[in-house]
Amino acid sequence: MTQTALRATSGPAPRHNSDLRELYTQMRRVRTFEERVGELFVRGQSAGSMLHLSIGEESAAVGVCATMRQGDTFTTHHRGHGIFLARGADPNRMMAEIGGKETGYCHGKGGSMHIADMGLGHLGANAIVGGGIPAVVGAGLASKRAGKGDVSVAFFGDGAMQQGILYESMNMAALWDLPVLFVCINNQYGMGTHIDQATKGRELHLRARAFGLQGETVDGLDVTEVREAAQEVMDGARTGQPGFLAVECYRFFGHARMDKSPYRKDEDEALGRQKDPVLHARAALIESGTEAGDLDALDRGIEAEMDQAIDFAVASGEPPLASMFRDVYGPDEPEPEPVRTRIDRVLARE
Amino acid sequence: MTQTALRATSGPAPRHNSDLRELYTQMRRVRTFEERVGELFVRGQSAGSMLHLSIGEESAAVGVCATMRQGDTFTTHHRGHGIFLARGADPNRMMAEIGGKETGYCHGKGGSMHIADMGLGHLGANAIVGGGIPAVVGAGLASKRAGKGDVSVAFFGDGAMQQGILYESMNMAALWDLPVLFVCINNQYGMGTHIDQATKGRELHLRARAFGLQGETVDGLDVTEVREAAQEVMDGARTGQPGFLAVECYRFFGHARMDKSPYRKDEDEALGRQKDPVLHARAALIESGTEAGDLDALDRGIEAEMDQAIDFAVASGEPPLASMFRDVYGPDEPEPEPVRTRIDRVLARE
Amino acid sequence: MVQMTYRDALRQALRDAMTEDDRVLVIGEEVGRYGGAYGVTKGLIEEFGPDRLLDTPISEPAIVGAAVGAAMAGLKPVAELMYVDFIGMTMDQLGNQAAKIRYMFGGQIGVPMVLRTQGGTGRSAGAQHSQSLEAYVLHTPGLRLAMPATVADAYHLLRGALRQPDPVVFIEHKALYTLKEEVDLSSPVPDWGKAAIRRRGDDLVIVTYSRQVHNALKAAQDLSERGIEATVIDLRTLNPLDFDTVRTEVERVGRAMVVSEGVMTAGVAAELSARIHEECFDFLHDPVVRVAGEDIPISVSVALEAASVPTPALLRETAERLVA
Amino acid sequence: MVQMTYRDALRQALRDAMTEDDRVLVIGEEVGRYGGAYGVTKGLIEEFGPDRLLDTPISEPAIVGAAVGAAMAGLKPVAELMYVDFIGMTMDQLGNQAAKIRYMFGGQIGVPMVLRTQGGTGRSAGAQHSQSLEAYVLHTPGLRLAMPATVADAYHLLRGALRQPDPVVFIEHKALYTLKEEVDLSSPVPDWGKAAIRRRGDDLVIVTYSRQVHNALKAAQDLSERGIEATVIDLRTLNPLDFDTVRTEVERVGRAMVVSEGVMTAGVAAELSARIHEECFDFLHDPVVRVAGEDIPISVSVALEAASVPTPALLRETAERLVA
Ligand SMILES: Cc1ncc(C[n+]2csc(CCOP(=O)(O)OP(=O)(O)O)c2C)c(N)n1
Ligand SMILES: Cc1ncc(C[n+]2csc(CCOP(=O)(O)OP(=O)(O)O)c2C)c(N)n1
Ligand SMILES: [Mg+2]
Ligand SMILES: [Mg+2]
Repeated sequence: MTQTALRATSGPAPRHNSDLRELYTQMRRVRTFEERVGELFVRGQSAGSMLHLSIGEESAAVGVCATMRQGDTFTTHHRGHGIFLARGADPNRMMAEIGGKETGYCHGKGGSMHIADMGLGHLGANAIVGGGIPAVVGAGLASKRAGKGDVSVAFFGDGAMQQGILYESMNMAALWDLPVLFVCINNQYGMGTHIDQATKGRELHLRARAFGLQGETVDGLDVTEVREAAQEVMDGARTGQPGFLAVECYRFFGHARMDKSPYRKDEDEALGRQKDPVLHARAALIESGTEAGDLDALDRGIEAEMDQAIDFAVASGEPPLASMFRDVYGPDEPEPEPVRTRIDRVLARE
Repeated sequence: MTQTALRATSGPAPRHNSDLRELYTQMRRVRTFEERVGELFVRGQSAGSMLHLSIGEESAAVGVCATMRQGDTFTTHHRGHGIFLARGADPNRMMAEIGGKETGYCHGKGGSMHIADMGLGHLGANAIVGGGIPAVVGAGLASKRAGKGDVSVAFFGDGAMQQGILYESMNMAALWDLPVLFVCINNQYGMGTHIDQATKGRELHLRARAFGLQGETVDGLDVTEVREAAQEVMDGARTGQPGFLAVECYRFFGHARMDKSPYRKDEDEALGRQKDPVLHARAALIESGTEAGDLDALDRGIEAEMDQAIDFAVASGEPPLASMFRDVYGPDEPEPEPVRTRIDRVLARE
Repeated sequence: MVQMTYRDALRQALRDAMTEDDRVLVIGEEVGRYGGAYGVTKGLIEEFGPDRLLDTPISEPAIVGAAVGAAMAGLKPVAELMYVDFIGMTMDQLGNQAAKIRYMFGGQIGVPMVLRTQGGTGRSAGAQHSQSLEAYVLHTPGLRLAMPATVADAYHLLRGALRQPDPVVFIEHKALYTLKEEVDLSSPVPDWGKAAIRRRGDDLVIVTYSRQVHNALKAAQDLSERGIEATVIDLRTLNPLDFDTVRTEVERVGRAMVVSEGVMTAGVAAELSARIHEECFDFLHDPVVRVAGEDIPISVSVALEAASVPTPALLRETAERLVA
Repeated sequence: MVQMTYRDALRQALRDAMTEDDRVLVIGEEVGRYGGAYGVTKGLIEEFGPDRLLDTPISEPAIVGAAVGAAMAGLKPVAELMYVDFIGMTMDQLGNQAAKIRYMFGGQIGVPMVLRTQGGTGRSAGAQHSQSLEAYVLHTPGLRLAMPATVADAYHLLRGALRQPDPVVFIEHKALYTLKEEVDLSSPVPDWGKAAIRRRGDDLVIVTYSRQVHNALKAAQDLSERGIEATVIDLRTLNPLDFDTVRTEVERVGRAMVVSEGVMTAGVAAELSARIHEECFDFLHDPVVRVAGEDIPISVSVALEAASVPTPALLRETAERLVA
């Protein structure tokens, strides 16, 4: 199932049922993963006070990733679980990494905000708003040279639209005709700040166009629409016309685990949560003939998958203390000297 | 004469002759200052290997400054002599500062790229491309609070259109409805790089508009047109609608003193230099009845003024060595301890 | 005397400064409606309104740059950087602008702004949210640097920072916000620029600041039970640096250990160690020992994070061996 | 043996690396058509074309960020920062990304990029174009740091930097570009990570790097005429730091002076001084003396600029007094 996204090609998006079902499945996996991840905390197994759920944004992750193919690379922001999953990540290793465990993608050093997998082209999540964006310019340079049509995609939030480095990166991508795609997942909030309180020019794609990119905005309610819009800019990017896509959605929950969103009204939140891409896809499936029971079974399978991921993470051990000095530098380089060793030397006088 | 800019109010720009004559005068002063400043080098009196002449860009400095009034503040880039002069600077103290002399605006510490005068609202030139831009957001905040309608203007080159901090600053100015104006003096080059080699979206004002500013571009050949365009965005800024103005001109000479512009063709350079705002204004004056001899006399007066500035700078002394430790911190703070004093203490053991 | 947290003392300092001087304004991400990522500014927007507490876009370079311009234009901005880890985005505005404007412009004007931020480990926030980067600031002439360890200092140093004519980087420690102490905010504490001797002993001097003051005091307590008495100096401000207090104590005692949570190499501990050796050489029985953060990034793993910075146990052991 | 300038040696290193490995590409402002602000890359675009020498927009943060991405994607980028003074704009991409990626991602991938830049005084280029900011880099685990003093090292260290698995900040000195020396580029120099003893004497050890190596050698010459013989150690790379060579020499001689053009407080000289004191304490007759840049910004005035950093005369005097 996780291989689907990788197999997706760049042809037009068929709108038939089995296709939507696949998109639904991926979105449901993201949703369930995110619902489950909190349990790590409950069980005292999560490292990291910072856990950012992408519930409500599943169509962005799944819709865009459905247009990606093997060889493509990407970076994400701090709210990147869904993107990584949609791109084929192993929930076990993700959950373990979020728990700061040895079996995680980064051996427990990175955590939720610094997860990466070179095998899947994931050049890394980032805890710096906007921090992962320019890397796709460099990856795009490499792709362009290789000439295989691989695209590098930067995923980020509306908050990164306020970071100068995005505009520097878009300018470079446009100037050099790079196979690069900038995807803004506009969930309306940067922490407690609504986008209207952070930006005046609300048509974000116009900014990209002013820099010479192909820029579009799409509503995130319907994942097939997201995929279609993504396909358009992705096709451009594959042929050296860099693109920008803003996906309009809503952050269902607080910014991070402890945030109960006191800065927004319950009514507004309820309204926002009506834009639910998972339920929307489910309804569409049912409308076009899928049995609800069939989908229930699918959902339960996914729940089992994610429960197992939790168990895997919980059963995994902490990284050994000695691993602390590993991987600061390349594998053949000496490790940094521990402070204790240095103290020993100072005190070892006779 | 230098007070004119300060007296200029924000009314509509009259197009009659005496008005153009004043604009011409200011432009000629800038031109002559810049032509003369090189002499400091010849006479071995210039500190700073970095001297950036604004010849060809006089209409931007003079046209925009003509819409500024007392109380307004501004920052400039490294090519800011003309702007500062047009705003009322004393050529003597400017020349002395460029020479690194004690009598200069900054007592010889700043030099050409770090000249400032709080009395004239000049919050400083900057040797960091884009470095002075965000300061106008803060100054604009202060103006908005004071409620006197003062505007803060950031002057910068086309190169700064590639710096992210510009977009962050424009976003803030728009968001907070600040009395701020961003003026891009587009002389087509950033060092040896033509703007077409640095940016794809060439309609720079569209970028500003995408951030919610009033954005315009004006040709820099005719200073009255520049002033009119500036007046429009300036009027907006005075009432809390931040603006952006790109002035299209041509950098007549190399980037800095040693640069002979081998990266551009002689023909192109000749063509570029045809866009000469000073000659254009002169021709317009003559056409509308001014005697050439009259203008010659005016020009000679200006030459004398600038010669005197050179003499002033040459006659001025170097700052005293002890001034080195002054003004790192506020006037009542102890000066940093010289390295020699610290060495003395280390070596003064018995 | 009141019981108060470090967080509340910081808020009180802002409140008092804003009440006394309406040029003081707070500008940063989430400082208004949200009340600050660590809750320091909570409630202030209700008291002072959105014109005094400016919620900004997520634009660190421009936040610092705007504060520079505001300070030059006569306001007293308290800019907030949510994590000191983001200082790298702002080092140009801080180091090339704020720090140098007075000097480059020949003393015409200063930049009286405060950059409040917080750093350090303790919440397993990972490599980009757990650093102690004060050495970058200390190495930049023109920037003052304050790092409060106590609740009283949270209040008084922030008030002091707001009285400075020059830019002050004010670094809180994320693990101290909930620290509660009895304080009398009106009672005198050491002046701005003066170190505090938090404990006095004759066997060694521990020189430190910020959270490590507490680690040092814990270690000193344990040492005392083993018959070793340590002096603990809390530097409070690193620029200005009150080296006179350090010198006097080290010359009196003859042994010193310097402690910093920042990574060891080329960090604050290096400066302190160099300076003590240079100036107190003839009084030292033993070399000054540096205890500091490991020369590695911080892991999100709870275990690795904790082991990456000095612990009270490490301080105690090291002190014991030094004195032995 | 050829006569060659530092500038030409750097260009030769780039040329040879680009010829050997077509993944090497140069990316930065004015590196192509213009040939580099200091002429280092002149002519390379004719040899290797605009796809190997990328003239970038004036976007330092994104230049470094793009190099990070390019390195992760399998290229070997040599990014250029025209002045080290601009490093403040890039410290996030350098310190939070390039330096930490290997670690945060559990060793999955490294960032084998080189950031070439230049620093120092000597052209009265003012406060924002004359700094020596290597201490920021040295204090950032994960970043390697090389600072060549000689023509041979300009070549060999740059070749070495390009062989590293990790990001290397490579800082040239603007006053050295025209330095001409006889060199045999094929002949062995000390390995990457090894210091060079440029001169040997028994009275004191001067530990330094970059341009101050030449000042130290000048001072040593004068000292020799006065009967004082100095060892001069050129560190060549600061990370890795070859402290073994320093230790051996200091223990042999018993006196040391450390010299850096960067500002003194919390600078490279502090690290060297702390380390020598710590590890060679019992061998030292006198405290290690730090000679470094003043704790002030650099003026554009020729006279003030020159007086802001260590001169050969200051080194000589200080050494004489130390040995006396
Ligand atoms: C450079 C930087 N500034 C501030 C923060 C603190 N911060 C973390 S997430 C966040 C909001 C980001 O909003 P957005 O980009 O819209 O992403 P979302 O959280 O909505 O997915 C902020 C301000 C940060 N991590 N990095
Ligand atoms: C941050 C930064 N990057 C690079 C430079 C080097 N530099 C100085 S001027 C310049 C070109 C600037 O072009 P532009 O902004 O168009 O101004 P102009 O020189 O044309 O007036 C460059 C790259 C610098 N001073 N600051
Ligand atoms: Mg958001
Ligand atoms: Mg230009």
